[in-house]
Amino acid sequence: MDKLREKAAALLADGTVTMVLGYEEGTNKPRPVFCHTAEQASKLVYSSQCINNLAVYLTKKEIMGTGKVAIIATIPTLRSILQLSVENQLNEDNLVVITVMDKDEVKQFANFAEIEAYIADFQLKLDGKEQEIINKLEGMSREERFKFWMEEMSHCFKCYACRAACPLCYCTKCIVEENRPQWINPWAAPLANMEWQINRAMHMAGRCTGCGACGDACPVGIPIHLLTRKMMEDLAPEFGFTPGQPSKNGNALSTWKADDKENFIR
Amino acid sequence: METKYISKNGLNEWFSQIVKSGKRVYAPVEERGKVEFKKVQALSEVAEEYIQTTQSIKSAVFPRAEVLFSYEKENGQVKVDDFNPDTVKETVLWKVHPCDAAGFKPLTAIFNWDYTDKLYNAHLEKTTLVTFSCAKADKSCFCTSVNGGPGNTTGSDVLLTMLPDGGAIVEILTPKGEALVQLAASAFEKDKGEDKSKYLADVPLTFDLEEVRARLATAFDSPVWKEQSERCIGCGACAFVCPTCACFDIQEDAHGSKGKRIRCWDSCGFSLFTLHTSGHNPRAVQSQRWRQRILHKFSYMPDRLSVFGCTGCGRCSRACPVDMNILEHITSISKK
Amino acid sequence: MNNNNSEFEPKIVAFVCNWCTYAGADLTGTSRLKYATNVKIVRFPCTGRIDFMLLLKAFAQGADGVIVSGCHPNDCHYTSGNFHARRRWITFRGLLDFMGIDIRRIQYSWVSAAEGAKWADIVNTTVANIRELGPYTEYQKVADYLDKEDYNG
Amino acid sequence: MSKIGVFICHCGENISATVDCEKVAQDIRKVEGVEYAIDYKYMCSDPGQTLIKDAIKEHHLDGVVVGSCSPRMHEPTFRKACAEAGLNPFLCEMANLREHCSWVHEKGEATTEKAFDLVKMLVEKVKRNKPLDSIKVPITKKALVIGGGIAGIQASLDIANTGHQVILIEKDPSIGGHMSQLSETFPTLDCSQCILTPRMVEVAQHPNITLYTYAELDSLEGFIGNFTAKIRLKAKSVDHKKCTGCGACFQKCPQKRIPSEFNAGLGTRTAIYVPFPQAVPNKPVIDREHCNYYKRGKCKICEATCPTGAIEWDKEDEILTEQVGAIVVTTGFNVKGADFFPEYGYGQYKDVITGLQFERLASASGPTLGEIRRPSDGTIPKKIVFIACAGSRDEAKGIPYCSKICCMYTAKHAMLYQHKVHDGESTVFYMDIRAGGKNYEEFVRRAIEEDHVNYVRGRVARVYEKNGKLIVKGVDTLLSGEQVEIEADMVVLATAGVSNCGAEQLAQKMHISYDPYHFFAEAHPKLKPVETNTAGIFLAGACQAPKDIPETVGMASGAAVKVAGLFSNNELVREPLIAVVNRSAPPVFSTCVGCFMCQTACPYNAIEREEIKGRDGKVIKTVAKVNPGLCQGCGTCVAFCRSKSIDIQGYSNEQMFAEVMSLLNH
Repeated sequence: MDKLREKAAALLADGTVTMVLGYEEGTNKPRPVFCHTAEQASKLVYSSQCINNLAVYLTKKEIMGTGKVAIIATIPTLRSILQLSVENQLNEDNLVVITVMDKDEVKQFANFAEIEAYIADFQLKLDGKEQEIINKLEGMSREERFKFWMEEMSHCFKCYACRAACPLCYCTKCIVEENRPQWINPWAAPLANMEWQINRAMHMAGRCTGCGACGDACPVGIPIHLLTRKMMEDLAPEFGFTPGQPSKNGNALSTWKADDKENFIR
Repeated sequence: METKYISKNGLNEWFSQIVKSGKRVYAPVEERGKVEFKKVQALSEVAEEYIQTTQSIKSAVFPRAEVLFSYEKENGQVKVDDFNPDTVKETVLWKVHPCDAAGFKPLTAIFNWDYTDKLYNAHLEKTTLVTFSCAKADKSCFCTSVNGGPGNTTGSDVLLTMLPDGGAIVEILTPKGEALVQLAASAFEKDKGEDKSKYLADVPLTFDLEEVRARLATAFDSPVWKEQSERCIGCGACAFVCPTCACFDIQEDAHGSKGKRIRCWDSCGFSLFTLHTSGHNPRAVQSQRWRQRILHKFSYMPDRLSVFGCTGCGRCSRACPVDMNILEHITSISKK
Repeated sequence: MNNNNSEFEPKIVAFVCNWCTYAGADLTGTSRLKYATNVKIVRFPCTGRIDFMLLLKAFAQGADGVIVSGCHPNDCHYTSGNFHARRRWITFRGLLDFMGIDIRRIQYSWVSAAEGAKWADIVNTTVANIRELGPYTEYQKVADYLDKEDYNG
Repeated sequence: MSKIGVFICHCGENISATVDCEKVAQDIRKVEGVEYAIDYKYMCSDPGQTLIKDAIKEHHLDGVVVGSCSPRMHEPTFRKACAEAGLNPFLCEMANLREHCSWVHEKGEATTEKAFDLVKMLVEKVKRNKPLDSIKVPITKKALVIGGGIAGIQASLDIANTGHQVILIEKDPSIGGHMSQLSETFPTLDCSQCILTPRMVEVAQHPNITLYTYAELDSLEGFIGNFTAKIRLKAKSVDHKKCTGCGACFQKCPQKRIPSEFNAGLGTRTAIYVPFPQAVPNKPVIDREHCNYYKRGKCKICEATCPTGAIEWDKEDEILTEQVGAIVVTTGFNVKGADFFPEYGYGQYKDVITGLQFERLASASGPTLGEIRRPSDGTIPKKIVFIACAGSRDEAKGIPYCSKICCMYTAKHAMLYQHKVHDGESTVFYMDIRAGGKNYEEFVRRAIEEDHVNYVRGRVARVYEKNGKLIVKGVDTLLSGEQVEIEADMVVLATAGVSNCGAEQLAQKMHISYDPYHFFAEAHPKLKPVETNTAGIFLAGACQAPKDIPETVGMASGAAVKVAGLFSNNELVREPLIAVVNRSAPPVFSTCVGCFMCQTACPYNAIEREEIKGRDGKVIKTVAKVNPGLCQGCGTCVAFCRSKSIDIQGYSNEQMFAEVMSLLNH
């Protein structure tokens, strides 16, 4: 922890960066914090408890300002950073990316390429609990699956925490705010909620890096991250992507292969 | 009004009489690892071990989405089918907490401020609140700091304080409450003179509400908003779980020549909430939206409606994906 | 679900590309081949243009089935619109199935400008299939959200 | 509030036989926004069109729906009619009541109801149509032709003869390409050079053609009608203005043993050289790789011998920037050569040669002045074996396709051999004989019947040397199915035609697509054989796939006509049914967030980056911009854009949404 604080303090002290994004102790678990001075760096903490994906702040101009910023990134955050850069949302020169390795060793990445090499060693796997629900769902009849999701969706009150927590939901105007035409009814109701989630999942196809922030953020506990996660698992092999690793030159839906396999088109 | 005692069995009897009377009963139910208000038939369905439901029960009087009126156009003529108060069902809200009950006061103030809202009042009129004092609290609770308390009666029709013997002290507070009690008058016994305060949770007083209000009066341009809101990601979770947030949007559900005019929840935390057609957004950044949320609850509402917009239920703090802890933030303001 | 569907007339919307299937359907007409009246064609420039939301909206609005049809692979007027579409549908289909939406009600096909007979066949078999499946009330029920008394709680 | 006019056509009885047209017209009047509706026997007839025009004027219609035949049939007709009545043509839509309704359904209520629905659907669309203006793109009337083979020569001449300027660039020191290497041409056996060289000279002398040899495309930007091409003029080290082409220099050049490209390695050339006697331009360049001076810093004999002092030792590559309106790519092909056929001993045995090398042997201008002699010892081969499909149609070699020309030139080779070596014996191993084409089959028959070429159907397993002879081991799969073994003096491989080296890089420079074998891809396999999917760039000749001379020339003229057609207007007028990126009030400017995923989705590279700058000139955001010159209007980007920031005119989100809704609302 000290190494991390020292590093952050140093970056701020010598003016390398104007701000360090990291984690501080929160009510029940660590939460995002923004250090503007070397002193504030002493608040920083880092542990497996740090689950917020800080990459979500990188596309917020009001937070980032124009100066150079450092971010303390967990593995999921690193994945998001790479995907954001693929999508032209980051300026490599304005970002110092730091991660904490085992024994609290602090690693500062020279560039995004180095990040790519680093995360390549970290496999993205569904954790037991997720796999369990997926298996349960796949075991169900279609009607049961529909009932399951409709019940889940009936709890959604459209707070869009899933969208707000996702680093890749950075549109200035989201499809749900589009009203010409009104693609998705803006009020909370099972169908409208489901339509929103289907859109979210489709928009994430080939982009989602599987950090699970959407699911963690949902105040009413809908396992929405499974939608994007499941799709990732299904599409990655199909279209030759590696789950959690950004696909350069386009994603699952903006590219194609002449020999893409399907068995349902007559 | 008067105070009575009800035994464990009496409680069961009363509850079943309420259900029998045909009233809809909403009570906290544990499902999917969450405790939420749900329509129930039997007391056994009601959750026991929990601090707070994730969502408040404001949806009973202010639904997430409701039809203001529907219409149909046929060769030039428009037929409007307006909202009919008689369609609203008698409803009992069972085992709400004092902080939930207290929330109905600011809601009622808002919906009767410059305009008397037919729908809201129709719902409220047919709703009876059976409140249970809190025996437990967590570190997000701060009702005592906002004129409330674990045994506070504000907004309730009946207040129950559970006793070790499974019975309860029953404070009948309104004619509505009395009427509900009458459904099973025999189930109630004479007050045993127990002091309910013994059975209440300990919720420490953390800030002086008036002090906060005083500071806020001059805090509009304070840097505190930026500092506090930096990590806010601008979702609507806090507003939607809040028992007093009443922002709404009016929407159209049109299909060809038929349609419905719908009122649905909205949140001042959303970036497009104040966006003008011109492209100008008076609250362009999250810090301004956060300021709006706090000032509205702790400054504007007391100024205009003589009631605070916060009951200390702590739901927003619990629901926030990035741990924007309102208690912590308000306390820091009061100490500045 | 599907009892006495004899008088049930499925509502089916067909989303087709202008260059192959629309022209193919024209050929069905010029060849005077008959098919069921249940299917109504919406013309798109290319299958690549077809937004997945339009399919969902069709169901929400009461469609019992949907046909999506365009040029055979390698025949796309825009060279790759249908390849993009194919990927979109592979992705979409997997998601819908995972959410329990009845993907049997969506018929995808490649129908070229020369396949007038195939178009008639696609329409007739689809109508037959949907008739068998019955009305998609399961989906339409959740569409009328507000009548669901306590969905709020 | 819209004022839509609806016009229902009976099409004689074609529609009215099964659809109650009057009823459709009546019922549609009740629909919101329909101002006027009427049915008529023939809407496309003059009186029918007049009906529409009058209604537009009389009722001030702001939209028209014609319920009649397929829009693919009469959309232009009715849009024109509307335009004549002063209504923007794109405010007119057609409901397909004939092909999609009356002709495919029996008479009855259901059919009439469907007809009504189809019309209502289009009414809902038209309500949301916007007046559109055709897109006009200015055109630079100058063409760039890349590659100076017969395709490039033909295309250049054809374009130049229509009076337009042409720039022809050729990477070698001379134009002429592979055709100039050929001896005689099938099926007429007329001498290749005799028919080619006049064309080469014509190119050099044509007032409308600017020829740059020893030049390559460096980069290409822009779009149809407005390309900017950067052309690299490789340093020739000889000033062609001063050079008279006297040839003194290359007679004196001490570097004499450089294998000659023109002679496919069978002959030699000097370091300062003219590739072949009839070269155009007939002036030398210095091959710096082999030149003594560039290698060792001394020699300069050529400079000493040059009477005009034309040698430029320090000459550097020049980059020339040219504005052109269209491009014809004619970069040709190549044949598989060395060590691709170890089993046939190519590169190992001197007397195993490729078809192209045989052409040089048979050519009067070749190293043997037209006599067929073995490269190894110069003797005349008495037994010769030709192996067709050397590499072609061979999955194992990664070339599944047929190289198309081999069957014919192999027959020609065998024939030429028989003509030149009367007592010689020639055998052709083949898989199939593909002689489709005018007089082609007859030509092959002649080889077999008159010139007694021995055709053996079967693959050759291997070729190896045994005391001075080349043993060709194969199987006769047609008759005996037995092993065939021939002791040959010479073996000629009809090696597969492959894409030219650098084809892939060139395609990427120009943003045109190519197939797995790096042959350039045509826009449509049937209907757009000379177009690429990048508007304004055309293809001709073997760079698209191996093909023979007549086909190449035909294709080149085809491409030339496309260019001439494009140049026949001052502006390119295109239907405005293209994608546009939305713009909104500041501070948002556009809901596009600039993820540029659409760029990867667009088949036409039509999506560019646009920087939105503030008053201070600082970049506020970078958003997508659709180039109206390139966009073809497929709408893939529209369906793909997450924030719905791109929409397509004529098939907009609002229009399509409204159509679907209207079909289902009742």
